[in-house]
Amino acid sequence: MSVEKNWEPKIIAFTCNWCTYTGADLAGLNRMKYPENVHLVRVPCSSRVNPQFILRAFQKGCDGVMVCGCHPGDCHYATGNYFTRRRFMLMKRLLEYNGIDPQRFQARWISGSEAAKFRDTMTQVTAQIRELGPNSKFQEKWYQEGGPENE
Amino acid sequence: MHSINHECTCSSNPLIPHVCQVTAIKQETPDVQTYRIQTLDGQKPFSPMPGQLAMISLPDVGEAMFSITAQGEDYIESAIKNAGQLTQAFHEMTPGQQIGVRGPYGNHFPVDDLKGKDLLFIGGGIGLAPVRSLIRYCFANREDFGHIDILYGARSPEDLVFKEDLSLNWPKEKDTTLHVTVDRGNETWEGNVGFVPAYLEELAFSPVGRKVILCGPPIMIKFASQSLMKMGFAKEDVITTLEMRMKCGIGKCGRCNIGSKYVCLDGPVFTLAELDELPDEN
Amino acid sequence: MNDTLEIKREAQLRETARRLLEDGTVGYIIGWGTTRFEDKTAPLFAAKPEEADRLVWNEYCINSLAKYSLDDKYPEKKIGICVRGCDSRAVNRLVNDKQIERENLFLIGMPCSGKENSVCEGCSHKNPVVYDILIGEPVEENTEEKASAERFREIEEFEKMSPDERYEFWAKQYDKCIRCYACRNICPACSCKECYADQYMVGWQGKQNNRAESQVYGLTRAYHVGDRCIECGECERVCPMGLPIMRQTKKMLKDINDLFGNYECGVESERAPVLGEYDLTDRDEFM
Amino acid sequence: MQLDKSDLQEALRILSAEAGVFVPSVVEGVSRFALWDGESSIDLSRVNTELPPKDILFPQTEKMYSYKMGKNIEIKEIIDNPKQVVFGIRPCDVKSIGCMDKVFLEKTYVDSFYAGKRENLTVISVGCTQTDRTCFCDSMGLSPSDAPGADVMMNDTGDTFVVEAYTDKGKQVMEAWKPLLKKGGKKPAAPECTLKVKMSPEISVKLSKMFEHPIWEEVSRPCIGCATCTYVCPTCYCFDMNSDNHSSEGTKFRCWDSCMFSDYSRMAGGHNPRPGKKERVRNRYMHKLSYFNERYETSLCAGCGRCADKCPAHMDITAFIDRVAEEEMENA
Repeated sequence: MSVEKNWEPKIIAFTCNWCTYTGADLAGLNRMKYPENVHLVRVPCSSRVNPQFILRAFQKGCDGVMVCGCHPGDCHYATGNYFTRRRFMLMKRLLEYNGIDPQRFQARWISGSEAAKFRDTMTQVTAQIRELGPNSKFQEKWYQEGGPENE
Repeated sequence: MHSINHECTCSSNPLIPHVCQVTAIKQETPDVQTYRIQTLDGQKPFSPMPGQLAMISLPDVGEAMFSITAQGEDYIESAIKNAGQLTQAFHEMTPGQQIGVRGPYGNHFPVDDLKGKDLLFIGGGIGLAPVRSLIRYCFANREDFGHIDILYGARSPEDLVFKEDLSLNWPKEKDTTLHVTVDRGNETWEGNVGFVPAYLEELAFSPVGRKVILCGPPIMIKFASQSLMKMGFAKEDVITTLEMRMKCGIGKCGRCNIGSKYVCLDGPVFTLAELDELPDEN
Repeated sequence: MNDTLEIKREAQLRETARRLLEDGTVGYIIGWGTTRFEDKTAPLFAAKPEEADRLVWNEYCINSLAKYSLDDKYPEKKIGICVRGCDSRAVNRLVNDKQIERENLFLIGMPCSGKENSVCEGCSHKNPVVYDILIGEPVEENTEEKASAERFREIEEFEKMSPDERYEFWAKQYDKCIRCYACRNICPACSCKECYADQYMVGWQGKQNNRAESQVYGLTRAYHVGDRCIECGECERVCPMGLPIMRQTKKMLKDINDLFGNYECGVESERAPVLGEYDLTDRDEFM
Repeated sequence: MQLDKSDLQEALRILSAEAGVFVPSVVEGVSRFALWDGESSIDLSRVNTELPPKDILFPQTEKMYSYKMGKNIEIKEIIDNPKQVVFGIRPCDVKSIGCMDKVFLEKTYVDSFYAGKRENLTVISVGCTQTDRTCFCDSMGLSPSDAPGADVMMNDTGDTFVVEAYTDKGKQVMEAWKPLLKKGGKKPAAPECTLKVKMSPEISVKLSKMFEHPIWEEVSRPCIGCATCTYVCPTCYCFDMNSDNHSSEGTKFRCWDSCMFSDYSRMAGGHNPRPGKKERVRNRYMHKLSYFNERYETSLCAGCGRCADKCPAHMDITAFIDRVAEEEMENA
């Protein structure tokens, strides 16, 4: 697939309410800038993220997907992100096994005070995805054929 | 089973809905609304016979079969209970909303067989909706029919549908008696309290020269039928409507069959005698 | 396969089954029976002592039987089930997943030296891992070397391909999928009362059959059962389109073994699935 | 008339100038009818393809109309009825098309999507020279070497096909093939199915009285509730209608559905008239062997044997028919 002229990567980041989302908030308060390609979806805990969300996101036109939560040990619900860690270690490998580029799916720990880390991570991931170009793997035909610009 | 009304104003493809609009919405009960449906140029979408059905859709949400509860010169009406994703979306509509409509589908009440007879309508809950079209038909052709009794029950006074008809319009009609009952009353309720089958036996209608039109939840139909049999009604004289999951509405997609009959095409109106011929599956 | 030994085992099975039905130990026995075709057997439900003689035991006794116990969760009497190694692991799977009560089952252990099924090649448990009565003598297990060499051989091969090759391979496979859900319905790890894939109104899964939807279905299923897969190979056997479904679940198992230590499902009677627990010392590869 | 086998490619090439030609072939290891590209091999070695040809007329997913939501709803019908030819279809599958014709073209409503495709389809049947062990079409009243519903009937005599046109569409094909056809040729004797099933009109009537019979409990027990039998069946036509929604616009499609699925007959509110496998297996077998006969005066089973071949639990409709036949003798 040739890269369209005005293509911009579309990235979804599932962010935990207590850490990463707060971190994003702090980044905002501090007037830090991060790429508008990243769309945040706030979840109560990173372990709320059903691995199917990732599949569905790729299917529905995302070029990259992230799951972000508290650092292990800091989970608001004590143990949630330990499950997250296991879950997405396996999910990441399964996706790669099915041909997805490792950089298209990433998990990161970003705490509520790490506004700079939030900004840097999002900037870095966006740059990586931009480098990779549009994703068509797992994507619905409708998006492959141009999506909303179909008409 | 009765003849089928073919009149259809949609495109020649029976599976493609015709875009119509909802021109008025009336809140019947907390979870039932009646929608007045007209074509975009203010016409009647089609002229159904009493008891026929319409497929109504919001294309992005879904499509389902509903009974047509009334019709006028330039409109049809359908009363819909909020029970699932699609009906929830209907309940969020405001007048002017466009919807997809196709129909009319199914057979209809055998109006010719009912002429000259006394009629007993039995409805439970939203089950008054399909018979309402026939009740209105009878009042419009009042001379053709004998005495009319309407026995209607709902869970509570708030759940009674078509309140205006029940309290104002229908009691005024000639030779008509209304019997309304609720499962649970409240402080202001002065009418009967009790289930429909029990009230039916209490009222002790004579089967002579009388036809019954029965519609409601399956459990009510079951017990009301038993009561009617006890009272001496013949199965040929009790008419009811069935409900099955439907998708196409035109007897193709398969799922609404009971034995070799399709409810969407050969039904939904059956006499108890006709149902006896079919496998017991609904 | 030692034929005389297996013929003897069949006779013993029938005798035991008759006795169990006669003395009322079990209400009925789920085993294998004949069909019109010599090389096919079908699940048989024997309820009367005289039906015990219809049970067969041969290299075509291929269907997994444990999941039929889900049809009768509250039986009046125990359900007798013939279990090979894989079936016994399926029973453990269902018990572990709180789908059935072990007390409701009477397990008739059938040592199995392999069936007309390629998955039997690297079998690691030819003898049932749990049973109430064992029919005949245990058979010799595959050596650990053979079983473990066989277990992930295909996966390792496949991993050597490039990402695009792998994607193309799977895309072509999912193009074939007709979404009959046979893989799901036969699987002892697929025991949800209502599968997400049947909840079309919720929007997890579209009902249209196309590559993207089938990919989502295939991966979701693989992931959902991956840490609970007992490697019986039934999904692959029943697939009418011949998709190599095990290659997805086995990938999960391989990674689990690499990351969290030796792991085989359904071998122990009580073991939480890997994704249902955690360890503070798990590798932390996400930064 | 006769067509040399060596001229078959040329014959198909002539047809493919005007229409998409579907031939039995093996695609990614699955035997099915696929669009012929002029070169790919035509696999007539199998008696029946694994997947039935029904998707040519009734695709597994078929777009019906597109819509745009908003203040005004726009609905646009999607019409896709290319000229098509299916070559090498066996008599049982031709009969199956006949069954679908009855469903989609008769009884009050004509299904436009099907009708459009059907009108543009030419059916060229090739009779069987051998039968599979699961074949039982001659027990269902068909002949392995003759398909009365085909447009063109061809039979293999070794080096040539004996060709006969049955309809006007068929005559057009013969006309196009004129340069290749030779006079003469004798139709070979029909092979006989080895599997004999005790099917008869009486079975259908008998079944209609067996709705409450304990047999259903027993025959349904091995069923795992998947859709394999219905999706490999050439006559199963049940479908679902759903939308593929992208925010405010999308397409409404219909897709194969299976009476074996739990959500098939479940109503809003959760009530299901066919809640378990007993009811679902009963509905399927009854539909095939009794209900359909009652409604359309022919059986909905053509005897292709695909379901018996592919069932994961090795359930077998032929064994069921024979069971019912026996049941009859016991009760007599």
